[in-house]
Amino acid sequence: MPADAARPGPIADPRLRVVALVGLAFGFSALAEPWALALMVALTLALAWGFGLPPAALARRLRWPGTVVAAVVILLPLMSGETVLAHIGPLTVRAEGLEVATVIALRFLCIVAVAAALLSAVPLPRLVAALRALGLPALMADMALLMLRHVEDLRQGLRRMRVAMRLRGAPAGFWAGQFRANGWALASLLLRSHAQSERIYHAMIVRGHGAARASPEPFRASRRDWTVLIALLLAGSGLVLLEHVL
Amino acid sequence: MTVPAMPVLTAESLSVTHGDGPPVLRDIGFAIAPGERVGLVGPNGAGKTTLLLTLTGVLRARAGSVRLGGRTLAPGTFTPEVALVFQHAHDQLFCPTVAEDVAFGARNLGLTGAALDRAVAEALDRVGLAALADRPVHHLSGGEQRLACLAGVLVMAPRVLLLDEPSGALDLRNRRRLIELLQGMEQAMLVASHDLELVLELCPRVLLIDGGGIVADGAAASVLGDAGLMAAHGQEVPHSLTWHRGERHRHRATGTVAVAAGTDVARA
Amino acid sequence: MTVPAMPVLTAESLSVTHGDGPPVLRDIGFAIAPGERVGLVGPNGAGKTTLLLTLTGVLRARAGSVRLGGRTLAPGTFTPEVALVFQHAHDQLFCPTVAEDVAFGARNLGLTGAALDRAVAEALDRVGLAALADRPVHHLSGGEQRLACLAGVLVMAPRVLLLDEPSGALDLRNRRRLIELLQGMEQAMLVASHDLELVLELCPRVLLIDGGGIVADGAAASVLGDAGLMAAHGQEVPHSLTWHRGERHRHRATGTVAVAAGTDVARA
Amino acid sequence: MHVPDGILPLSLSLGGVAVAAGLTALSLKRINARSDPRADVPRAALLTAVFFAASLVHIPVPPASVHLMLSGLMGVLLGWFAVPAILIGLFFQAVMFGHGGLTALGVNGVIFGLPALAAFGLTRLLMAHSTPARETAVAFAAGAGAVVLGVALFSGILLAGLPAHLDAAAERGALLALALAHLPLAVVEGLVVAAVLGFLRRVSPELLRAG
Repeated sequence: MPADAARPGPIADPRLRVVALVGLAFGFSALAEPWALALMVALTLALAWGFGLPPAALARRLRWPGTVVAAVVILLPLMSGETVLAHIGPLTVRAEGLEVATVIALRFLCIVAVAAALLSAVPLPRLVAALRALGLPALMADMALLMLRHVEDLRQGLRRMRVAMRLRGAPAGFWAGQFRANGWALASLLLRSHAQSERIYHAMIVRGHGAARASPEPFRASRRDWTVLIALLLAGSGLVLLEHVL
Repeated sequence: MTVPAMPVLTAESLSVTHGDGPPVLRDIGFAIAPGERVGLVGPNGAGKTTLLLTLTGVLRARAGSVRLGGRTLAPGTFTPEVALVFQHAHDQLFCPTVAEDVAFGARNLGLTGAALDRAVAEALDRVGLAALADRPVHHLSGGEQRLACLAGVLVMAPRVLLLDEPSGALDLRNRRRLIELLQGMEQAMLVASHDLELVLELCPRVLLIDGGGIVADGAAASVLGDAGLMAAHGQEVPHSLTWHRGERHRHRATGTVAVAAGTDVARA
Repeated sequence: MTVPAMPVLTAESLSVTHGDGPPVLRDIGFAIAPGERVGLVGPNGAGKTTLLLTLTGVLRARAGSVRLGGRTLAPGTFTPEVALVFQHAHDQLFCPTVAEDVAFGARNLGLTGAALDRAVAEALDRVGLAALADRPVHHLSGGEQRLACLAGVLVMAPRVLLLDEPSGALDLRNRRRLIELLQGMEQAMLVASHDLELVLELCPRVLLIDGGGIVADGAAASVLGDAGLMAAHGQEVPHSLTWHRGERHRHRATGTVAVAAGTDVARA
Repeated sequence: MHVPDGILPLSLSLGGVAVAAGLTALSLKRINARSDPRADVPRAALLTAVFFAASLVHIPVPPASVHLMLSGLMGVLLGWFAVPAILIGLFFQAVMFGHGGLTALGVNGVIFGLPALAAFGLTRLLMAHSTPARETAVAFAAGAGAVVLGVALFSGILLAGLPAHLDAAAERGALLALALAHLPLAVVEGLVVAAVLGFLRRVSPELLRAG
């Protein structure tokens, strides 16, 4: 789980970064007018510059949702609208669909870029602590922390188990028809990881996790943090307000 | 075995069950004096780990109690005075860097700022990991991870250290380093291990448990050197004691060793 | 070390890298004769597990090759002749019952029906687990799990057994049982372990590896007994060899042992 | 099968957040009513990790690929812990890989969470004191049904969120393609849930005390 190296950025406090991200992301998803979208792109570029968006962090975040967005963006101009723009072979490109597709693609890219810019430099356990400080229930914060612990262990455990299975002749590949064997391997992994997850939780409790007198994870928001946050939220909500008033 | 007036840790007729199953521990009683180092040996499944978890208050005993000095330990509450180092370092380490992991326990004691930094630095210094403070815990070697775990509990200034298989998965160099470090500590210790040579070097007194109960409690050399007793509970007499079978006591200080071509070796 | 005309397993100038990193193994070469038992020792991170995985064909060597008798092993193909028993039994066992787990490999070799049942029963019998055939593997003790893993590869009738830390996490009773079982097997073996006493009992020959290369290959007693060599690679001479320092060879057959009050013991 | 950022209008995203928050509050209330609410945290965290990782495993269904959803498994094994677990998994997928999205977190939580609760309810209703054969059938139905329900929710929400002037025939075509692509997945997940449950029932029944 890489935490991308990036400079601290104009907001140091991860709590305020989360608030800024949520505010901007929901704001962006309410925009549709061309001039508003242009301002959204400009704001995103400014943020990416200000927070030092590592290109690798952005690229990694575009890979998974890319297929769904690409499908929507390619299909919409072909399936939606009345104004015919062009014929490409048997296909018809329509203006309304193309317009919606553009809006979706831009909003998607900007939200993902802002998320990468604001959060890629925050270590994940620190992010969990920030969410806890913002009101995430303790039970869910514990689950999140432990989950981060398990992902890598599970991945490695599953890999070793698959190696052991292949050494005993199991065919490679997912459609090899070994649903039962794969299900059993998953269940075995769950069973032993379950014992381990209890040990990990016990180890945390023995060292006072959740103790009443614990000093909370230290967060300090500087005056600059607050200023930048308020400026960003004003910019975002300003865009939304303007679009709906105009 | 006589124990001074006020033991630091006392188990009083502890019985523990998991769920609805049969008892895992039955009527366990012993006391550890301040600074005393006690070995805990016995076959797999004898209940060693369960006992350690019960002594920290993580597991709740069905009957009996644990006392810390004069006070009865309330299960489920944070008891930094009794520190447990887990068998597998990866069960215990979970923060990104060594310093953060060591800070975890101290922060839960309410330490902050300079006091926290000082406590962490002292603990790391104690185990000789000061130079690795900012390293990711997952990049440490097995031996260094074990030391980081130790620092992570020392930072809470415990009075009793419970160690579960401290030499497991260590190569011999790191095992030696750990033994010397533990020998230099002033805390009372309960050391659960299959590594009987380590127990012998570290602990003057040994508890042998099997089937959830204590079957022997006495001087390490006499318990571990009793071939009949050890065999009855699935243990072998450690190599370094097989050389003086027939003698009950081992004269460590003088280095005198009786020779009796060990059958274990001849068998090889 | 002389090896008979046709070794069962040969590593020829193996070099292995993980990804783009520096080589994990460099120019490894050795041959194992049919039925020969060879120990593989070295500090943590020396490349022992990597070597075992390369010998099975799971890892692809960047250079060099593995030969099985006269035939070159093709990485990535199923090679039942070379069987690996993993360090952690839970990486290997995944079926609900012992019998099903043992059957897995045999079934992948194409056995069915009565032939399959017979092969499974034989393998279980071989390791002494016949009575536990229908038990869930996850309810077995550590020692029984290790034996079940062994049965799971024996059922494929391998010619070479690769064992990764076979005594890890075993108590002494189970360790003894395993040693005796392995001593009775006709397969060639390569045994990677930190448990040097086990290596000494099991393997007449030892490979010492460090930093990805073989630094010594010779008779177990002379390699493991060479204090200078062992210390240079982070190892301690096993207890049972410290009693005759200064002598190079140990006369096991006669049981003669030279005495020289071991410094290790005196230090304790 | 995750709705990404940027597609849905604000009203739908916020609606999703509200529904997901309600489901979470209900789940936490049921969990906190137990004698030791923390006891099952390790198990829930473990399955959250499985859920998190599984959605990143793509299974080839030529010509496209689908990924495991595991809603059914989560519901059957976690009961009331399923919704918080799914939301945590989705959050980290969005933050680390952009899989799904932050604004779509609520909507995705509903797409995965409702089928999980349905699978939980189904097994709880039908599995008590039944025969092994019937249990296997119920487990398969829970795993496969959760996929079908999830795909239905996904397409319903996506279509509701897209502009209204979509061609009706094209709409049906896209839906059919999506459903067909996920049919093998439904079968796979049904089989996996049946195998996992069968294994745990034989080996470690105490892990099946969901709810």
